[in-house]
Parts: sequence; structure tokens; C-alpha cells
Amino acid sequence: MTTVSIRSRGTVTIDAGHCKGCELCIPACPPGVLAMSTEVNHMGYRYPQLYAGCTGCAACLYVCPDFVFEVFRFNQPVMSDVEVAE
Amino acid sequence: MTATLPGRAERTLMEGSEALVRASIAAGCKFFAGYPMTPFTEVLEHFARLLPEAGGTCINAESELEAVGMAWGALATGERAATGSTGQGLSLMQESFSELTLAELPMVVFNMARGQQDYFQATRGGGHGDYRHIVLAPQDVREGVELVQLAFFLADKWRNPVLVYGDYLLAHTQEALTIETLQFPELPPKSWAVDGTKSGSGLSGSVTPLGVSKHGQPSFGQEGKAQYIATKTPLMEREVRVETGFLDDAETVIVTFGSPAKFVKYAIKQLRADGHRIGYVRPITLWPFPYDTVRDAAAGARRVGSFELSAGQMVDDVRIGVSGQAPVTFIGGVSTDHSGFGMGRMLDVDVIRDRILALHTDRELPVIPGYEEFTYALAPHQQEAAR
Amino acid sequence: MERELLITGIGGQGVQLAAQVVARAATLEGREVLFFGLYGGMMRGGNTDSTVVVADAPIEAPPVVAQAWSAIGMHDEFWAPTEARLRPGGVVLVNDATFTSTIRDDVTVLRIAATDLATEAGNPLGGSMVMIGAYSALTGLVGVDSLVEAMRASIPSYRQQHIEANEQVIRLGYEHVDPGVHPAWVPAATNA
Amino acid sequence: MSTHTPRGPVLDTTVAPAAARIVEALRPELLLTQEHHMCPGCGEPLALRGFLDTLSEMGVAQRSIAVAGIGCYTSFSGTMDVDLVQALHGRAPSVATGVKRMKPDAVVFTLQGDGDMVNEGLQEVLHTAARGEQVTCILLNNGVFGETGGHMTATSVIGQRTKNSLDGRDAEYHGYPILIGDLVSRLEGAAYVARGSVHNAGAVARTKKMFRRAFETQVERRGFSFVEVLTMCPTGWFVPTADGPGYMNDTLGEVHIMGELKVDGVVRTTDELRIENEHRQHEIEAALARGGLDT
Repeated sequence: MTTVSIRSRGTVTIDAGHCKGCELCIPACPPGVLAMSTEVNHMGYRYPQLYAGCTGCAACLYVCPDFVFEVFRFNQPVMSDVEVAE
Repeated sequence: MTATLPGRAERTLMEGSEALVRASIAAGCKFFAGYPMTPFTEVLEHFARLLPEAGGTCINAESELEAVGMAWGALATGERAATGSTGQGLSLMQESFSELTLAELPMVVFNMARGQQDYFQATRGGGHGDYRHIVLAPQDVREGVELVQLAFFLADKWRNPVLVYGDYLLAHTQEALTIETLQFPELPPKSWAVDGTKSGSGLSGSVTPLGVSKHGQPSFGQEGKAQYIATKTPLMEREVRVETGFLDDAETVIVTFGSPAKFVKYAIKQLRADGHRIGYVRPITLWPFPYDTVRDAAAGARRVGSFELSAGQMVDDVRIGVSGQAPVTFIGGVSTDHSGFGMGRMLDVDVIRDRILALHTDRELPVIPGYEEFTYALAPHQQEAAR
Repeated sequence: MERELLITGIGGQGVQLAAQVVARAATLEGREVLFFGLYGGMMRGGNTDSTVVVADAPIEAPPVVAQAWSAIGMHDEFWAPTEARLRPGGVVLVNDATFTSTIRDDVTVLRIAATDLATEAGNPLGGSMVMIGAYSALTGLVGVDSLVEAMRASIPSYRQQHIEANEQVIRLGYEHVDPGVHPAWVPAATNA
Repeated sequence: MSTHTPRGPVLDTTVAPAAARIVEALRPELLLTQEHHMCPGCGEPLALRGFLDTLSEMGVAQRSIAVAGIGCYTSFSGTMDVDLVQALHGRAPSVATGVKRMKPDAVVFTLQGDGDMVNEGLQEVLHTAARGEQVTCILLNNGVFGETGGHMTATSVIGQRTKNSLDGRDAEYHGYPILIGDLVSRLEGAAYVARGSVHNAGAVARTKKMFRRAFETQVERRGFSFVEVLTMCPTGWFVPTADGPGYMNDTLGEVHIMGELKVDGVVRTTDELRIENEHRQHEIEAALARGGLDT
């Protein structure tokens, strides 16, 4: 394991309960910080989860048919130290 | 040498079409859209000429489908609006007529029919679903001026389309007239109309034939909407209007409507002068049909005749009204002029009088010269059935 | 009292205009008026008929009458149905220039050479205007001044140049006939 | 677009962060609820967000009137916070005409699908455009009847498999698709005509600008305006939801070429549009890489 420092300029909230699992947001995310859950929501759909590195660009929101994203931009970038496999 | 009768000098000689249009404007009509078709065309022409002067808009729609849609949009904003055509054009509008009823839009529709063969279309409709339209059938231009204004009032009163059923004669006959604006009881403001000002407030509205409302507002649902609309039908049935004449001691009762009624009444007056006990019932509203009046008239009569220029449509309603109290005979017939737009030779007081008298004296209906039996055109197996 | 006037001829003779002028003149005089024109779909040469009903009380007659008190015949080609509708004792005015048929003898018939009179006055198309002028003198159904006023209101804007010539021939027709030979109204009605 | 694999723990996205400002709200201001019954991966809500937010941003929301056709999108009739007139299938442009003539100061727009506009009501939109009616028609074009379950429409492209063209649309048998935007752009009364899409974030942003130009055209009374939006219908196309954007771009997108088809009365050729599209796509990708789209 090694620790890397990842910079996030923004973040999103995800209303997972309204997600229908279409996965359009996953490839739409420029920094690639969204991945589908293994769990399912109450409707039986997998939903996106956020990892460190969001830029707050809103691309996920633009392509989300179910309006589950809300997009925020941090006043100051947030640094996260993340342990990753080598 | 000009001698003017007092109090009548204000009137002008006016074509029926123009009178109906001026009556619409007097009633506050602000929008009209139509597509030319004989004999409705002049109604469109007069709207195109007169409505802009009165601050309204008339669009020469590219089709009947579009005409009724445009009027639909204008009505949804709360303005009084109308469309029209002949029965043929109205056939194209039937889908909208059905759904306008569900959308509760108070559309006034002019049918300048080519004959009286649109009775079923007007009273039963060619559209889908459960719906009824009040149908007003003026006998002449003067009455048309009143009924058009009544049509706009009733449409708003019931939030339901109202048809004015006219014909070639009504559209083209000229009479000396003044258009007087009639007063009707006040109606509540159209809080249901949309104008855009409630958008974005959380309280936006919608005008829709569907059973849905805006999110968070009470909604009928599709089934509920159909049931709600059905509750209006028996209430609108109270709007029945009818004229009767000579019924007190009538042995024969003739039921007749629209322009031909004027011919029938004239003929009956002549027959009365000769001592024949004949009376008439003239439905002014074709729907609701004056079943009770027909029932009462038939109660003391020996026979009932239905005179209409069709293959026999209103006669069904006459039979319902008579309810078996007396035999019902259809004494009208298909009768158009050679162009197919106007009315044929059956529309003649002498011809009509002969038919009424034949019915009254239990004789066979006279054959009208030139109105051959067309059974020769039947295929052999059909001819067999005809025998 | 209801007075019916049938005008018949062939398209282009001014039948519809003549009927409209009579109807409008009667309107100007405050009468009840009903006017319905029928023409065979052709602008020229087809049959053309008009019905005018004038009354001093609301009209009961339908716009196509079975029986008529009077008629004007501009041409005899389509005349027969009109003649059949005349009541005994009725009155007929015919344009002698283009109407040669004989007419049944239970009606009063007056023949005038309307087309010739109009041509002499320099308005060869004014025959129907001569006829209604003459009809005014013959019956008094409408006054001649009313006819002139009604004619002015009936001529479309693009034909205004014909107004003076038409007035001339209406009055010519009026003066050509002895007034009041077959009166439409009992005196009390016109004095009302 | 994304080539990275997410790393580290899943972040908490259930609550709004501190020390941050909202860039884009959860749902459009003019939607009464975010819930709807569209299928997973449907493109229609994306277009909906585009024009609703545009109305809000232009400050004309409080004088806007929608006229809805009949299709899947009709279910938004009850959730858009916009005064609305529900029209019959195909008839919305005429209804909008009547509305606009009576309320000339309102921003009046139709919302129609390709079955509604290009099949049932083709004459309506053409006549309304030709009249130069001061309304905006919005077409959600996915090349199928979504509501009935994926049937061929007048805009389905050659080779497209639908429930009633199982072996693909065959020109000889089924005829050719109608390029409605191109058709409308040729009409003199049409002042602004554009074809956008919602198959990726860049396209969504670009389409939103089209909505703005269209509504501005109407507000300035410059004539009829028209925005066609290619939308995904993975259900009706019988493809996985995630494949929707790619399928759309490769099929509908190759025939119904995106771009502004008519601006200020000038019609642009398909070649011009193709060149511009490549250029635009590079720009948008670069912008996204920099961290955001300036909409």
C-alpha cells in the first residue's frame, strides 16, 4: 500500500434513493471519480458512488436523467490522503 | 317617396354569415380560426374582415385540424374563441371535440352544413368517449344572432363546447337586422385559464383533457375525470329549448328543425287555415333534445312525422320522445341541389305541405318529381332483398 | 303583409344586384326584408334567381318561397319555375328586349324595353336597374329614392364609376311607367 | 470519456459539504419534483433540464406557457412548474399559435416527440414555422415511439431496428427518415433552427445554448424558433442504458447532424455543421478537462 494525496476542487451529493442505475454518469465523469455501487437502492438499482478527486465540473449532473446530483465547488481545494494498492 | 317606418331605420341588410360573425363579436369572441369550405366559407371571410377591427384575431388555418387546435390554444388563455366548417370539416375535428370536452374548454363551433345530414354528428358525435355538446339550431338569421350569443354564454357556463348548427340557407340569406348585444347572467372569472403568470410560483396551472393536475394539486385521475365529465351531462340537459305551435288539438304532430322548420311552419299555417288539425314541435336545442315536449305532444296525437333533409336521423330522437304512443313516420328525405352544397327541391313549401297532408290523411307520401328510386343500381342479390 | 318578388334571368344580366338593391332599399325604408339569391355556379350564362320578401311585420316566409306576389323576368330561358310560383292576380314586369315568351293570363304583365332604354341612355348593361326603377313605379314596394341610395351602397368600391349612370337608368325606368298601377301596400302602411 | 479508476474510500455524498458553494442544484427550479417515470438512461429529462433552466436564467419563467404533445415526456406536464396547455398528439404547434396570439407577451413553447411532431403532426409544425409564428417548438427526437414500446417513426434512421422494422429500417420497404430540422430551416418564417443532443455533457451544454438562442428569438419577435434534441431511448432501442449515448451518436447522430441549422435567417449546410461539430467537441472536452463547462 502507498499513500497518495488527491486534490478535490468540488464535490457532489448523490440522492442514491432516486437513482435508476443507468450508469450514464460513470463515463461522463472527466476525472473518473464515480463508480457504481455493489449494493442496490430500495428500487433495486445500483447507484454511483464518489471517490476523491471531484472537480465539481457538473458533467455527471448534465447527463443524469434522474436528477440525483447536486454539484458544489469548494471555497478552497480539499486534499485527501488516500491509501492505494501499488 | 321614401317612407321610413319609425324605429327601424338603424337596420342594415346583412347576410346570415355576417350576422353570425357580428353576433360572435358582440358576445366577446376574440379569436377565430377556420378553413374555407362551402357553405361555411363566408363565415370565415367575415371573421377575417371584422374580428381584427374588433381587437381580435382570425387565422386562415391551413387545415381544419389546425383550426380547431388554434382555437383550443386561444380558449385555454381564457378568451372566447370559435371555429367552424361544414360537417365534412367537422368530421376532421372530431378527435379534438371529444378531448375539448374533457379539457372543459368552452369552444363555440359553427357548422354551416350542406344539408341536415350532420344531425348524428352534431348530437351523437363522431368522436370517441362519452361526451355531449349543446347543439343550437337557428331557424333563420334573426334567431341565429340570438343563439350565437347564447352559445358563447352556455359554453362558458358549462365549460363545454357548443355547436351552432346552420346550413346553406342560414349562411346566405340576407335579412334587415340590427345586432343587439344580449345580456346574460354573470359568470365567475375563468380561474382555470393559463396566462403564464403563475409559472415558477409553485402554483402553475394546466388545461388538459387528461385526468392529471400539477404535482401536489388534487387530481381526478383518468377514470375520475371521465366520471366527473359525465356528471355534467344531466345538468346540461336542463338547457333544452323548443318552440311549439298548434299542438292543443293536433291530430298530427310534425317535428322539424333548422331552416327547413321555417318551411314546415309556413306549410302548417296554410293547412291550419284549411281546417287541418296539425301542429309542430321545433327543437331549438338538438341536444338536449326536447323529449318531454315531443312525448306530451304525441300523447294526444294520432300520428307524428319527422321532417328533416336527411335519410332519417332526428327521427330516432322523435321515436324516443314519442315512446310508442303514436306511429312515427319519416316524411323528409335526402335533398341537395345539383352542386351538393345547397338544398334540393324538397325544400319547398308546396312539396312539404303535400307530404304533411298525405301523412295527416293517412295516404302514401307523394313522390317528388325527379327524385327517382335508385334501387336499379343495386346488385341482383341486393335487389332481391329490396323486394 | 308580406310581398314576394322573384327576379330571374341569366347570369350577367344584373339579377343578383337588382335584387340586392331592392332588398337594401326596403331595409332603408324600415321594412322587414328577406333576400336569398341562387345562381347556377356560373358567373355568366347560367340561371340566376333571387327571392326578396318585404313585409311590415316579422316575416314568416322561408327564404325560398313557393308562391309569389310579383316577379321580374330579365330573360325567359329559365323562366318557367318562376311563372309557376306566381299567385293569381300577381304582377310581372319583363324585359321586352330579351323576353319573348307569353305569360299566363291570370297575372298582370307589363313589358318594357329595358335594355333598349338603358342602351339609349349610354348604359347598355343597366337593364336590370331600369327594371327595378320601373318596378318601383308599378308597385311602390320601395321608393325610387331609396333604390338610388341602396344602389350606391350596393356597388363595390372598384365600380364606383357606374353609380351616376345607374342612378340615371333607375330614374329612367321609374319615369317610364305610370305610378301605382299595381300597388304593393295599402296607403295606411306607407303612411305609418 | 473517463479513463481513470477511482481510488481510495467511497466519500459521503448524503450531506452538503461545508465551505462550498452550489454550482448546480439538484433539480431544475421549474420542476415541482425530481421524480418521474422515465426509463433508466432516458435522454428526455436532460433536455427538460436544459430548457427549464434556460427559462429561469433568462428571467422569463413567470411569463412562460408550455404546450405539451403526447408522448413519454407528457408526464412532465404535471411536474413542470409552468402554466401548461395539454394538446393532442401532433397538434401542439397550432395550440401554441392560439395561445401566443392571445398572449403575445408570453414565452410560448411546445414540447413534442418525433412521433408527435414528425409523424402525426408534421403539417402543424411546418405551417406554424412558415407562418413565422412567434413560438418555440422543442422536439425530443429519439427515432422511436417510446411510449408504445419502440416502434418506427418518421425519423428512425436506415438500418434502425424497431418493433415494426425488426430487420432494420429498409429504405425500399419503409421509406427514408425525415430530417425535420433541415426541413423547417428551409421555411422563410423560421428564424432560428438548431439540432442539439444530450448524449454527453458537452452536448447538453451546447444544446442549452440553443434553447437560449431560440427563446431569445421569440422574445425579440424575430420569428419562429425550433430546437430539435436527439435523446437516448435505450428501452425503445433495445440496448443497455450505458450504451445509449454511443448508439445514439452512431445512428441518429450520423443522419440528423447536430448544430445550428439556421441562424439569423441563414441556412447552414451539413458539411459546415460537421466541421463545426468536430471543432466544438474538442473545445468542450478541453473545457471539461479544465474542470467545468461555462454554461
